[in-house]
Parts: sequence; structure tokens; C-alpha cells
Amino acid sequence: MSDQARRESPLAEFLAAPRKADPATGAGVQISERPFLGHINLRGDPSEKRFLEAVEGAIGVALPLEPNTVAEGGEISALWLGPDEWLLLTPPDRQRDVVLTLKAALGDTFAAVNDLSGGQTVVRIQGTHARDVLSKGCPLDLHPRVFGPGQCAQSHISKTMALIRQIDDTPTYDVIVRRSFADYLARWLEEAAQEYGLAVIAESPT
Amino acid sequence: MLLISCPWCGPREESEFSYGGEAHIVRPKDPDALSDLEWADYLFMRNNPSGRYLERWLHAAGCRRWFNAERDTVSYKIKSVYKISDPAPRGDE
Amino acid sequence: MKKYSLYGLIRNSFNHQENWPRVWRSLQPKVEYDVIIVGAGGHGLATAYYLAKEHGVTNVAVLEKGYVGGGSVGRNTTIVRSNYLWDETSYLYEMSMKLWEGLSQELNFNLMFSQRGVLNLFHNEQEKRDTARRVNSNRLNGIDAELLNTEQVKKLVPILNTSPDARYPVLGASLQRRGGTARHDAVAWGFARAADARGVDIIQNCEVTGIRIEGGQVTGVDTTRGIIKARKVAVAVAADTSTLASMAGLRLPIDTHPLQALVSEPIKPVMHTVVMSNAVHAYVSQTDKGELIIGAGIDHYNGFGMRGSYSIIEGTMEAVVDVFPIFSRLRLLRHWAGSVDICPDASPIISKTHVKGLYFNCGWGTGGFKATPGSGWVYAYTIARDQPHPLNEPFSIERFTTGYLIDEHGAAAVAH
Amino acid sequence: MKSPLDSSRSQPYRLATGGRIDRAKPLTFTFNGKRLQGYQGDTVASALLANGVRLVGRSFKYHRPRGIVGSGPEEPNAILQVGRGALTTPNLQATEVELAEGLQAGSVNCWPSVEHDIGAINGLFSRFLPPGFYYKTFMWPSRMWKTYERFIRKAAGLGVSPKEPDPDRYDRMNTHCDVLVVGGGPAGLAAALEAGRAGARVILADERRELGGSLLDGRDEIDGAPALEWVNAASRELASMKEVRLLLRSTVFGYYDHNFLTVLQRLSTDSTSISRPLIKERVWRVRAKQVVLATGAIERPLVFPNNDRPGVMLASAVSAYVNRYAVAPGSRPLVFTNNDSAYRTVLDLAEAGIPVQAVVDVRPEPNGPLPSRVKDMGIPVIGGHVIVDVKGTKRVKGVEIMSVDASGERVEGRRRSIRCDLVAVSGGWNPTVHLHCQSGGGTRYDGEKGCFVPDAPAQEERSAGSSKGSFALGDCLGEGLEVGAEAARAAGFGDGRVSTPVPTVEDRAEEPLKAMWVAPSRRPPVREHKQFVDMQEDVTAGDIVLAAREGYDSMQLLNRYTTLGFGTDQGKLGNVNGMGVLANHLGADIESVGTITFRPPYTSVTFGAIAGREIGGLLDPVRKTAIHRWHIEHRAVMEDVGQWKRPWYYPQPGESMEDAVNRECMAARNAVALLDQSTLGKIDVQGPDAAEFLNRVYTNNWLKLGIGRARYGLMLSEDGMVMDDGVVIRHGEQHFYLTTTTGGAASVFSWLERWLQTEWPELEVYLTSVTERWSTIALVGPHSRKLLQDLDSDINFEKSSFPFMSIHSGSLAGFPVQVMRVSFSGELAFEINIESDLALAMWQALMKAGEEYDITPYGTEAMHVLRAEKGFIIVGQDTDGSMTPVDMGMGWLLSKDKDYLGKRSLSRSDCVRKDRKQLVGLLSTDGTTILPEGTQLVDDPSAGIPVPISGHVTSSYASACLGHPIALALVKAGRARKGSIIYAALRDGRHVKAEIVSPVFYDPQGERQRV
Repeated sequence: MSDQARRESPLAEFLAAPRKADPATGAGVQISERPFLGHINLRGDPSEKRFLEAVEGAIGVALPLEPNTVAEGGEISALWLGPDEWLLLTPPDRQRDVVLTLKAALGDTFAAVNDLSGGQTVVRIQGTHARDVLSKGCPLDLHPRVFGPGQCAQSHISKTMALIRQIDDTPTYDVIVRRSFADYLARWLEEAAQEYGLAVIAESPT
Repeated sequence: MLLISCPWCGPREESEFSYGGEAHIVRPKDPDALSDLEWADYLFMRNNPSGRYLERWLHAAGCRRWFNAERDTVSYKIKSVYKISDPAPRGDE
Repeated sequence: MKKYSLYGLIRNSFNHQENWPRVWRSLQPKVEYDVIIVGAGGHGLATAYYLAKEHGVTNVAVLEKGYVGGGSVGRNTTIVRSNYLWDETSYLYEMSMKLWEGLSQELNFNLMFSQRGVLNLFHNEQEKRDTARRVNSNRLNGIDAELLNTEQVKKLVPILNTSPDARYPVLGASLQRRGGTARHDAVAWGFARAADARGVDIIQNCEVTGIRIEGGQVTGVDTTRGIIKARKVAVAVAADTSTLASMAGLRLPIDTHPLQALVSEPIKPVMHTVVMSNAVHAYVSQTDKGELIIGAGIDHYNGFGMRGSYSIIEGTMEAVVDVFPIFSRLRLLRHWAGSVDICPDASPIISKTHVKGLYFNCGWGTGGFKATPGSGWVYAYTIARDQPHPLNEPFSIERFTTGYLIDEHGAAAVAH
Repeated sequence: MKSPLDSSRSQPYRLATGGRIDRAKPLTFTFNGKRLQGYQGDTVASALLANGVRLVGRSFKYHRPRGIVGSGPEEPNAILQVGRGALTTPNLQATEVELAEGLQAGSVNCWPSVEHDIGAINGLFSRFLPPGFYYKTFMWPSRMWKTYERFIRKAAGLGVSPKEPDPDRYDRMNTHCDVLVVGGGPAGLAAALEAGRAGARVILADERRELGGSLLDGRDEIDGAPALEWVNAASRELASMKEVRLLLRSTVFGYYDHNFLTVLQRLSTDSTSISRPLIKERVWRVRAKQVVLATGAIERPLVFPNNDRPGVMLASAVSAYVNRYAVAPGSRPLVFTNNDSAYRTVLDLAEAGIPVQAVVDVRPEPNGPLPSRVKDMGIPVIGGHVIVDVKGTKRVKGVEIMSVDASGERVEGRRRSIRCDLVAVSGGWNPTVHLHCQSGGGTRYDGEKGCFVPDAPAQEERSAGSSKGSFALGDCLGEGLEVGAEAARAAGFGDGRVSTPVPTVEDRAEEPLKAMWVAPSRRPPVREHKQFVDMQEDVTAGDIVLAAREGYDSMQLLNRYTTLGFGTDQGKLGNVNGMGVLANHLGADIESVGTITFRPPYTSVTFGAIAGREIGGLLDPVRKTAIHRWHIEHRAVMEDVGQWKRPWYYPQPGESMEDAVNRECMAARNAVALLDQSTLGKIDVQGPDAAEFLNRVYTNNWLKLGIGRARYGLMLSEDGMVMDDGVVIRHGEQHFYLTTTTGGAASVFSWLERWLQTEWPELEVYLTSVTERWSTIALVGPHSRKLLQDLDSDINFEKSSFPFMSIHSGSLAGFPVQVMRVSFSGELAFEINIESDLALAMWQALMKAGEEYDITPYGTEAMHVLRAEKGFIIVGQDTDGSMTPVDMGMGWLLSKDKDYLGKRSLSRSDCVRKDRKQLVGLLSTDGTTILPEGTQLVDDPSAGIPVPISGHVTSSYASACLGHPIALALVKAGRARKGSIIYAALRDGRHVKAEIVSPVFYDPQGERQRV
């Protein structure tokens, strides 16, 4: 039996019953999950050339050094978390290889690689009112003049910490949240999105 | 409601931060060499001024970095923020 | 002191209330006093009163930088209780409670001390253990305390949300029936009037700017109204404590934080008992005027601005509406902040210092109001005899050196 | 002349034409049970006036009849209970409630009715009720206070609370902008236009339902056309700007630090139906770079005898009702003023065809353009006079006036009566400086304008127009444009220069007013008929004088003693007059008597709106483990542990909690049981200095821990008290993995980060929280090894290759796992770390494979029992922040040859006291009584109160495997007292005898966990 089949994502229960938006209002907000992605936490000193080169060599993308930005490279995207901390997102089932390649490339460089897959998940929030519904709980300035695709920021949505990344100008946001908080976040979003018309879809439109 | 400039992430809402109290309290290198009185001073005694205050903040919901801020505890205005490794700003006013 | 009496009230009613005497004299400071008390708040005024009453020390000045009762005594949520955890603290607060009972008559000023009972809710198994421990020790210390289950709580305060489906269901509560509330301003005015009647000089708009020390002995204070001499100077302020300490070269284990409170528009009586919850953080009582007085949480940063953060107000409202769902449509009339001095162990300091004749009474955190008479009583004793009373001996500054902390974080909770 | 009132209509005081109401949309509502009609666009107040309702409420203290005074948030009297059942709302101002079909409103605080109110008896006894009288009485006899108080409480309060939960929904919205403009009047509109044109992100908030502010109430002209045409043009332009957001029905109620402002937006103003699924009210949390305050001004009433009679209104309110609502608040109005602006009201009334009886002006010779115009119209203007009494109780019937002598302080001559049914008063204007003051700004008294105006701003804020004391329309527009451009520039948009010329307006010059805090009258205030300063709180000029005489002679003391300004209107009308009366009495100038504190909110805000949706299930996150679903499906009773829900026990049908826990414990002791332990904190520690770092934060030594081995570790706070504990594993030379308690997970992680970042930056260590990456399943019991061996695995579980306190990684039943051989139960046990996505499947696989061993899931209660039988402590239950490791019998964990956090504190005199509380075991000597947790322990059961306390019970359980109850306790010098007796003092007064024993009750040699 493959791992995939035996996995259960944090929002599995919440998504078990998909909801359609009231056709009258339409769906101003769509909520879905991008389950089972590889989440890898990387720590290292960006002033160390060796470190940066080793990482870029291993994952094929240069780490973003500008705070709160995202670097995309093929199947892997790297999100800035802190001056010496990044989150690498990989497609499902790729994380183990990536971790191994990274560790090999880093050798005895002072760095830390941690596979956090399964410990957090990605909630996708999409639609004309996606920005509004996030703003009900998130104090970040998400105005297009300030925050757009290619950027990410850690903050909180209501009472759960979250890493927010804008995907496109629909707008579409990916919210990375710790596993145990995912259900709360989803239920909070469900309530907050009522006035805009809400659709909860099992499979994420990627 | 404070708006605090994280040295890395820029201005963010107070709700993203947690407070660390007085800054620049250095842990004694050799605690056993201290008298109980000296140890108590390090452990508990604080300046707690009303006015200019150098204090510690953690961008808890953000980049998880500790940093220092120079804030007026009466007006709540934040004059500057600086990294832990930076020296304390001079109180020139 | 011209006593307030039914007769006086009626007599004055027939001459247009024009002949009421001043509650306290308005006067210039003398050159020298036996004792100078810094701060005309509840504690300072109570100290002056008991100095005069219990120890015959009447050549006393109470110096106030603002107006009588302008600080914490006029900004708190007026809750009075004595159900603390540790022996040392509960003895002190219970002594205070005994003084509260009958204080209106003693001061001949109606403090509206109303023993309507104080409920401390618990919401989880650990809180339940801690509450039981506190209730049990209270009973052994002669402090009335009961442990209630959910049904009993519901019976006492039917409007409470006791649903098992609540995010943090009410599992029970401790009840101190002798606890309650008092009219905060009246406490300051009542003590001021009674102290003034015994010859104490209350001097408003007189800020202390320096403490004079010669050879380790206090000799007086510099003020915005000149030098005033005294061999004994007793500090009884909040917020400015550390600043005053630094004038005497002292450092204190105190951080000062904003503490906010809220009041609703007045409504007809809906709750009799005072309800407090740590876990869900709601502290509510209804005043005789009909307003709901609500205690908010402490702002986590140091602050003297008499302002706090709005997020604290939000958190408080969430808790109150969750615990009292029928309050949702009521309206917030006013919110404000005071300053609380917090010690590492959430217990106060009532102590001599290494400077002879200099005394500090501070660090009351959120417990100051309920302690007012007791604090004044032991402080007066400490000043008059230049040695602490057994009740406040444990609350010396030395405890931070010896490690003899009296950790009341649990029982002192966050507010009130 | 033809009456302007069309009495044929249901609303006798409704003007036939004009107004901003929709006569095509009549609305039916009830007031005190009486069915009335109004129009779309009415407020309840305007509708009541249109129906000729004058008496709307009773005052707080004396229950005097009261009528509508204002037209906005300043209204002190018309306080209503609106709506029924779950939707009822107390204390709404009639002037602030928009009329809706079917709306039900009633007066508050009167019984049996507002017309005949028993409480009015207080009025007769008012002479016995001076300010603060209750401080002077109700003291005799002392025990009677409770009784007095019951009646006082009954009498107090205005409206009534709902009795059901609120069915409506509320919302919060965070937003950011470059310029927030508060107020949509002429100044605010102009400011928003300029800021918007400069390209700034602008929010314009106004409390009314349409823009225009004061222009809605008057008949001004701008650029030669009706002002509202300019308003419409401005609104259109603003609406067309992408980055401008208009918030109507939106009150900015708070101005906090760093330009954070809060706005209450009323989305559903209909009090008769539930707002679901939409939202009733939304609080906007605005972070603005720049703020423009164009909040206007509120007219100041005049203080004179019986000035509270229904029919005495603000002149500005009268204009508002006439112009905006097409309502004549009276048919024979009289105007009383000390300034020119009230003459506009005279013109408004005249224009509407309502015959003004006279204008009484305290100024000897009002000759400005406005008064002259009024005189030219033949309306009598009586200069140098004041009203000395008002006739009528439930509605004004007339006034008596007298002339003011040369001093201006006294009245003289004969009284003259004038009949009228409406008195429009104006004492000048108070700029609405509330928000400016909330933000930290001060005010100064402007003698010429006779009002307090904003002083220098304390934050990034600018006032404009009336709120700054510039009352003339031209000035409002001009200043608005200027500050709008200025604010935009300060926020980084435009050059700060105004882009358009100031619209032209015809401002009739106004003569200076004569400031008058209380009108001269026949008697001194304390002997005069009541001259109300604060109507809602029933505070009179006399009260203020009396309070001052008693020594409450600064504004702050006065407010507190008389409750001046403490009403639901927050003294918007009374405060400044009160200050003036005090100043008069003290012979001081008004600025010296103290300050008025403006506290948020500007107007009252619904609790629910502030709470938003963060209540009920959303009050706090419910954290769920990856196996949560299984626990629920298997009827686990859950326990709140911090934010987590954890299985407490799994009752089978018919089982009590005790049965279930006993069964679970026995399974762990005799067979195999498993526990979802995923909530433990888990931290990955890597780097060359990892071991050194652990050495500094744990009490014991880590340098020599072998790779693949585990060790128990203890952390102290810097003051030496036990803070947290857990097992630490060494994965590699530079790689550790440590666990924390569930409650300590977050705090320990940030505690460690703090030391690393702030104190020891030289240490090369990285910390990463892996708490949620790994779910942890504890497999406990003699059969646990066999069970694991049954599963397909590359791990050798034999003791020889998998000793106690070691770890192996590998595959188990096809799952990638880390297995640790640690035990919190004293049994042979393995803890399986599995990535959380797979945890549920792993758990199910174990349940399946365990069937033949009768595998049993157990919860936190059984876990507590098992560890207590072994004397393992739980930090937070057996410790309370005041216990040292020595107290807990863990001295053996304290390294002598290194420093660590908290070490120095342990040698302080109090920490080495011999009589400190110490961890011990307790056995009730009867062998059956379970000592309740939290029970206090005493040595002398006969001792009188206060009873000396020797300790207390921290953990207590019935132990199934031992067959008797056990308890852990903290007892003074307890370790030295083993074998001796102590008494548990139960609440019912009984004392249970207990023997002090070792805290380890089960398998003291620890053989079972090592097999």
C-alpha cells in the first residue's frame, strides 16, 4: 500500500462535505486545500557563500534574500521566513529526495534541514473577495500597492499564525498553517466568508 | 495599538509581537561569584522608567527574531528599533 | 469632623444644602512634618488615617501631584475579596476585609461596600485543582470560601453561559460570599475626610521631585511647592514608584503596565454576584447605577500613558460575550486605563528600605483596591514603629534576595 | 397666513414640502404601544416630533418629564428601548435610530408610563437629594445597607438587557490607508477630494447615512447654488476614485496610538429583523498614515431655570428638523441665544412659514447682518434679556424673561411672559475635539470664539473646519482643501498644493458671542429653580456650586462627585457649561479648573460588534491531533489541555469514568495499551554547539549522551524553579531532538530561542519546532514488544539491540517511523514518531495488530494514574512555579560541574531552607479514601483557625493495580517524615489520616520498564 493512500490531510474532515455557494450570490470566495505537499524548513547563514551555492545547486533555485519574498524554480518554491530561515515547498512525495540532496550538498556547512511535511498544510483562498475575507482576521496590508504575487508574509489570521503567499491577482492566496490549527482556520474562514458567498471545494484548482 | 517596525519585516501590528521587557540586561558570566544581592539585582530589579526605555520585542508571528526598540513609555512613540547585536542608541534628547 | 447624619441631611435640606463643610481643608504645606506620605490615593490616605487613629501621629502631610483619588483608586473595577492562595497574602487581604466591614460607619462616609459575593470560575481540570487548593486553604485560614459545581454556579448567576458546548465550559467556581464591591471614589474621599478631621494635611497639586537623604537618613522631599522636611517619608503611589525609588538610589523589582477597564451603559439589574474568570478572561460586576464594570487584561508592554491597546478591549469583549451571551447587544460606554506596578511574584512590597526613614508600599499589581484599608493599617504600623507588622513582614524587599517569593500569579490572576 | 402644516395628514407637525424624507414611503412604527407614522429618511426622533410627541422620557434621578433636545449623538433625553425579544436593544438615542417599518420603541426608566411616572416623586424630594447625598446617608443602621441598596439598584439603570443570546452577526475588518478623513461635512468632503485627487488611498467615514454633514441641516449655498448640489458633485467624484472608500453610517469611535482608529459601521439599521446571513455591524480597524478630523461642532445649550422642559431644544436641532426632516418641532417657537448663529434658525423657521414669537438675546444690541435681517422681517428681537423661567411641565407653554443689568451678572426689572411651545436655544458651539483629545492632543480656550479648540496634534493628525473652531462655511471648505492636500503630501502623494479654487460662499459675518455658562437669574443657583447643566444625569448649576463648596473643586473631582458627563451622551452638551459654572463659582478662568477627559468610544459601541465573530466555537482555536477523528468516533471523552482537545478516557457502554480509567490502566500494566501523545512539544536542535547549548538550559549534562540514546532532562527558570521537563534524544554528534510538556511547547521554544538570539549569539545552533511534523503514539505494556515484532519492520526490538532509553529509525508495517524506548508509565513501552499525515493509519494498524493482545486505547486520566503510581511528576500539577528540583526530589539531576539557567538561584537562603515543601507520597490509612486533589494537609486536626498548613495534595487517584488509592503531595520537610502521619482536612470538616511514604508506589526498582 503506498503512503499516499494512507495519508490523511489536516483538512480531510472539513472538506469531506464540499459546499456550493448560493447561486444567487455566487462564490466571492473559494476555499480548498493543497494537501501532501513537501514542506521543508531550511536554516542557514546567507552571508556564507558556500551555503547559498550549495542550496541553489541542490534545489535549482537561489534562496530569496529579500524579506518576505518568494523564489520559484521549477517544481520548488522557496519562501523567506527569516534572515536565516526559509520554507521550501515541493510537489507531493518529492520532499525526501530534496532533503537528501540538500543534506548531501550542504555537507558540514552549518545549516539545518527539517522535513515538516504533514506538520502543516496549504489552504488556498481564491476569489474576488479573497482579500476581504483575509483582512477580517489578518492585520497585514494586502492592498495591491503593497502586497502581490511573489510576496509572502508571516502574520496571523484571527487567532492562528499563518504564512500568507499571494499566487495571482484573482486574487488567489495560499495560506500555510500548522496542522492542528488548520481546522480552526477553515471554520473561521467559512464563517467570515458568508457575506461574499462561499464555496468549499475538495480538490484544489491548481 | 502599537505599530512596530521589525528590523527585517518592516512595520507590523502589535498583535504580531510579544514583549521581552527591559533590554541590555546581560547575564552574569560567573553567577557563583555574585552575592545574593547582586544576583537579585540581575534577576529582578528593573529601571522601569517613565519616558525613554530600551526594550526587547520578538516578532513572534513573523520572522521570529528578537530585536530591541527605543520607546517612550508615556507617549508610546517608538524612536528607533535595532538588532540585538547593535549597540544601544545614545539617549540624546 | 461635622458628622453626616440623617438629621444633618434633613436640616441641610431646608437651607438649600448650603452649609455642608469642606470634606478636607485646602491649605499650604508646612515647613516640616513628622511623616510625609507621597500619594493621596487610597493607600496613602488610609495610611495617614491609621497613623493618626492607631498611633496618634497627626503631624502628617499627604502630598499629591494631581488630585485626591486621581490614580488607581479611581480607575479600578472596585472588586473586594480576600480569597488568595498563600497564607501570607490571605492573612493580609482578610485583615483588610475585616476592616472593610464597618468602614463606612467608621469613616462616617458611605463607601457602598456591598458584599454580593465573588465567583471565580474554573474551566479545566488543572484550574479545578488550583481552585480547590485555594478554597481549602482559605477555609483553614478562616476565610469564607465555597467550591461550587456547574449547577450551583448556574443557580447563582442564571445568565452565565454554562453550556457544556462552550469552548471552555464552566466546570465550577469558588465563591466568597463576603466578597463584593465598593464605590471606589468614596474610599479615597472617605479616608481623606477622616484623616483631615484628625489633623492630617492633604496637599493636592504638589509633586515630589526629589528625596533628601543625609547620612543614610531621610530628611525631607523637594516638591513643586518647595522643600518640605520630614524624618520619615512613606511612598504610596502607583506608576511613579520606580521613579521615586531612583530618587533615593533604589532599584525595585517592578514593571509598570497599563491595565484597562470598561463600563457599559446603565441597564436594569441583571447580575448580583461578581463574576471572574481567568481562563476566559472575563471580570464583570454591575454597579448600583446599573452599569456593567468590566476588567480587561494587562497590556504586556511597560506603559505609563494611562492608555492601552484596543486589542485588549477586543479580547475582553469576546470573553464577556462568550460567558454572558445576553450582553451582546449592550453597549460599551467608556473604556480607560490605569497603571499597575507588577512584582515578579504578583505580590506587593510593604517595606522599610536601607535608607532610614524611607518606606515603600508598592507593587500591588491588580490587588491594590481591595487591600486599601489593610495596606494602610500595616503601613501605618511599619512607619510609626519603624518595624513591619507581622502581617507585612513577609512582604519586604529582601524577599527578592532571599528567594522567599509569594507567588500569587494564580490567585491574583490578571485583573482585579 | 396659511399654516405650513398639513394637519389633514397623520403627522400634524410634518411640513407639506421640503426635507430629505421620502413621502412616498410611509413607515408605521409604535412608540410606547401607540401606532404612529413616519417616512423613509426619518429618525425615530423626527418621526415623533412630526407626530407632535413632545414627552419622550424621564430623567435619571428626578424622573422629570423630558423631550427631544438635539438631532444627533448629543441627545441626552430621548433614550429608548428599541425592538422586541432577542432583538431588543436598550438605551438607543431616538435621534440616532433610523425609522423602519414595524419598529417598536418605548421610553425607559419610567413606570407605569412616561406620562404618569411614580418615580417623579423623587422630584418632590429633590431638595433632600443633593449631589453625592448617598455618600452621606444609608449608613444607619449598618446592616440595612443591603436593603437600601436593593431599592437603589431597582431604581437605577435605564433600559433592560435582552434575555436571549444575540441572533445578529458582527464583523471586523482590518484596513490601511494613506489618509483617513473623519466627517463628511464641507471640510471633510473637501479634504477627501484633495487627498483623493493626489492619488492617496483615502477612507472617508461619516456617521450619517448620507454625506453633507451640517449642509444637510441648513440652507447654505455654494458657488451660487444650493450647497447639496456641491455635495452631490463631490460625492460623485469621490465615488469615481478607485482608491477612495466611502463609509457611511460609520462612526469613528476610537483614536488610539500610532494612528490606529476604530470605526463602527452600521450595515443593517433595521432593528425589527435579524441580519443573518449578512452582518449587522462591522468594526473597521484602520491604520492610517495621516488623519483629517473634520468632525464638526456641537451646539452648546443655555443653562437657565427649568431649561429641561420638553420643547426646549438646540437651535441647530430645530433647523435640522425643519430643513432635513420637514418637521416643525413647534408651532409658536421662541429663540434664546447669546450669538448670531441662532438667527439662522430664525430664518429657517420663517422660511418654513413657522411664526417665531421672539428672539431673546442676552447681548444688549445684536446688530450683526443676521439679527438685522431678522429684525427687517418684523420678528421681535429682545436684546439684553434672558429667560428666567419656563412654564409648563410636560411641554413648554411659555417663558418668563427679564432684562440683564449693566454688569451682565444680574437680572433686573419686571418679568415678562411670552407664550410659546418651543424654545430654541444656542449658547455657542463646542468643536468636536473628542478624537483629537483621544489621540493625545490638548485643547486651549479661545476667548473670542467662546470655546475650546484643538491644540497642537500629538499624532499624524490635522483638524479642519468647525472641529477646529472655524465655523464659517467658507473657512470649512478652504481648510478642508488645504489639510486634504497637506495630508496627502505627508503620506507621499502630491505636492501639498490645493488643486482647485475654494468654492465661493456667501458667509454672513457673525458678531462675537457673549459667553454665558449659566444665565443670570433671580436667585443664586443653589436657591434657583433647577438650571440643568447635564440633563441625563440631572446635574444642575446649583449641584456644581454645592460640590465645589464641599471641596470637590477641580473638574475631575466634580465629574466624579456629581457624575456630570457620566451619562450615555457622555456630557456632549453639559461638560463645557459645567466647567464654566465651576469657573464662575471659583472666580477662576475656565482653563484653570481642570480638564475634560475624552475617553473612547466617541459614542457607545455594541459589545457584540467589538467581539466580532471570535466567540463560541471561534473564541479560541480548537487544536486537533491527526488522530482526533478516531478518538471522537470511538466515543472518547475529551479534555481541554491548553488549546488542545485530548482523549480523557474512552468509556465503553455502561462504564463510569472510574471503570474506564481502571480498565485502561490495567491494560497498560498487564497487556498493551496505546496513547495519543502527539501534543507534546518537539524541538529539533542542530549545530556544532548543540550539546553545549543543552548544557546551559538543562540542569543535567549532555556532552556524554551517546548517539541514539535518550535522557530525561529538567529545565529551570532563571529563579531556580522547575519550569519544564522532557526526554532528549541524540540523533548525531551535532543533532538533538528534545520534547517538552504539552503546555510548555510554545513557551519553551521561544524561551530557548530567546537565550540563543539575545544572550548566546556565538553558539552555532539552529532550533526548529517539529511538534506538528511528528505525531507520537505511546505503545505501553508487557505485550508492546511482541506487538511490534508482529508487525513487518526492519527494526530489531529485542532488548539486546534496543535497550531502554534508546531510539531506532526504520519502517514499521510499511510506515517510516522513529521508535523511542522511553516510558512515562513504568512499563515496557515504545513511543512511535510518525509523520502526521500517516498517524491515523499507523494508529489503526496498531489497533488491528493489537487485537489479539486486547490492545486498549487510553486517555490522559489513565496516563496520569500510571505515572503517579511511578511517582513521575507532571510540571504544572505537582509543581506550581515555587518548587525547586531539590523540593521535587530531583537533586540527582543537578550537575555540579557546569553552570545552567537557574543554578545560582538554588543557593539563595530561602531555597536551602530545611522546611521547604517536598514531594512525597501519601496513603490514606483507611486504605480506601481518595484524598481530593487540592486538599490541604495539617498536623494538628484540633488546631483552631488559622490552622497551620503543612502541605497539600497535588495528585490523587484510585490505583487499580495496587488496589488502593495513592496520592502525591507537597509536604514541609516531607522527605524526612516518611512513615509519619498527617491529616487531610476535607471541606466537610472531616480529617482523613494519611501516612507519608515514598512517591514511588509501583515497581520502585524500575525493572518492568527495562525488561
